[in-house]
Amino acid sequence: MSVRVQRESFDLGRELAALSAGNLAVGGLASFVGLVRDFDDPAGRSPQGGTALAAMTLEHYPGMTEKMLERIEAEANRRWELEASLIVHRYGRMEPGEPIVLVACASAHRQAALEACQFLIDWLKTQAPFWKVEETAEGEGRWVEARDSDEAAAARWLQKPKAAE
Amino acid sequence: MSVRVQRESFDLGRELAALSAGNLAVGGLASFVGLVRDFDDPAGRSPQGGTALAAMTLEHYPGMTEKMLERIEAEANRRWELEASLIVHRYGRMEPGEPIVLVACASAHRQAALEACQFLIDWLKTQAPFWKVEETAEGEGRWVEARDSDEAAAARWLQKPKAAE
Amino acid sequence: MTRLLYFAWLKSHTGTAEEEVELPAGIATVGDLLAWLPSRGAGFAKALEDPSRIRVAVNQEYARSGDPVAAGDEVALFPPVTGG
Amino acid sequence: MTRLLYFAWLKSHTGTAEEEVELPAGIATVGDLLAWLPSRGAGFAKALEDPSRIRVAVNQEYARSGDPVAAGDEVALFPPVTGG
Repeated sequence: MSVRVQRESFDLGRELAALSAGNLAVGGLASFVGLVRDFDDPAGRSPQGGTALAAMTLEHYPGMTEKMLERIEAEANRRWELEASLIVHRYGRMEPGEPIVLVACASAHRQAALEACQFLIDWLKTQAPFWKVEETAEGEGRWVEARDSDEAAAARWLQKPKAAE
Repeated sequence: MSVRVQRESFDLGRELAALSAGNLAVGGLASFVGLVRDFDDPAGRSPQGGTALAAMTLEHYPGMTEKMLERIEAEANRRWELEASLIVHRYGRMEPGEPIVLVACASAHRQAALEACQFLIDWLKTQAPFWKVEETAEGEGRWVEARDSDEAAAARWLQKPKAAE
Repeated sequence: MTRLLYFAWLKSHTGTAEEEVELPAGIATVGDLLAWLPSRGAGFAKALEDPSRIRVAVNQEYARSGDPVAAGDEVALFPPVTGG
Repeated sequence: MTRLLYFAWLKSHTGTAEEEVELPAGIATVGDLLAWLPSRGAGFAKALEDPSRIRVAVNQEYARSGDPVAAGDEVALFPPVTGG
């Protein structure tokens, strides 16, 4: 189990390799990376529907952020039998194409790894104290609004405490 | 969209980086890697429950394999709006810790990437003509039996043709 | 003294990221605090005008309207989170 | 001639990975083929003794018992798949 909150970027291949390195009980490794897009998309529309973005800046609440991420990770490890898990979340200014967040889970079984990975990103989205401000091509800044669909995605896991493997 | 069936291993970091490289519409990149474990686990039990394995050999049906994988990938792209997708499946002899299969999906939206990734591995497991033979520490070979849980995982997607994003 | 933190657009309105305040007598819960803060000025009133858009953490734990606040606490006010 | 392919443990029993056979008169479907093959020898009988464990592809498409087989086809017999 590992949580990191950092300004600098990360090497996805290296992070994933480290997660299962030397552990021959790992049969499945699931991961999700969130990246900065070059358009905003408040309604979940297609790329063509949004406004061009030059950058994204993430602010967070140091201390509470780590605490919440560690709690979310611990909950995933309680619900699923994981060999390893990792959350890396960046803050600061990022340009389109840069990674914002990585969640990854390794397990003996694929279903546990995949479900735990989905759980981590869903809960993180509604629980971890980060806020995004988008910067348009004109240099204008705009705080991103929370999305109901993220609340709904997180709420699924309240109804389904432990999925069948 | 890309499908590869190959004997040699692959570099996970490089494969994933290539998937979203230069495409600033990608907001989420989900992946799953299946690896050879050092124990068999026919009933989905804990690592402690299985027999020690020295290696795994995958046989496949050249021609039909590629055809089925391409069809599964096309179906994922039909069901979800993906910016990119990739299936790499190995055949031949592999030792514990080696990757067997990689599925990865990139999308503007996280939910599409995650669901499509789960769909790819679930369908591949029951549709692609691969067969595993396990090699115990004593050098004995034993064909792996198909699991009902894999059939059930694949069948979910018949009831849920397109999930909400 | 109670430490107050403001994040994201709340901070833009209050004009401060953090401050130490002496809670007036009678301010004993998160709800009390949210009702009192707007009286401190136009920026605070603006930041807190829509309570449905405000989340509160007391000592780095999410808190609800009825949860207690007291001297020595760290109370953070922010919009719904948008990380990930 | 019809091309027959055997995979995984079926191949171990039949002793061959592929062969060209002349289908006898009356063998027109996958079901006919599965009923006829065991008569070709003990290895074939053993390979096909449990039909629930046999999957069939005709010209690289999954096929069912009633699907046609004919001269020129490639018919593959194998156990349920276990890749991934």
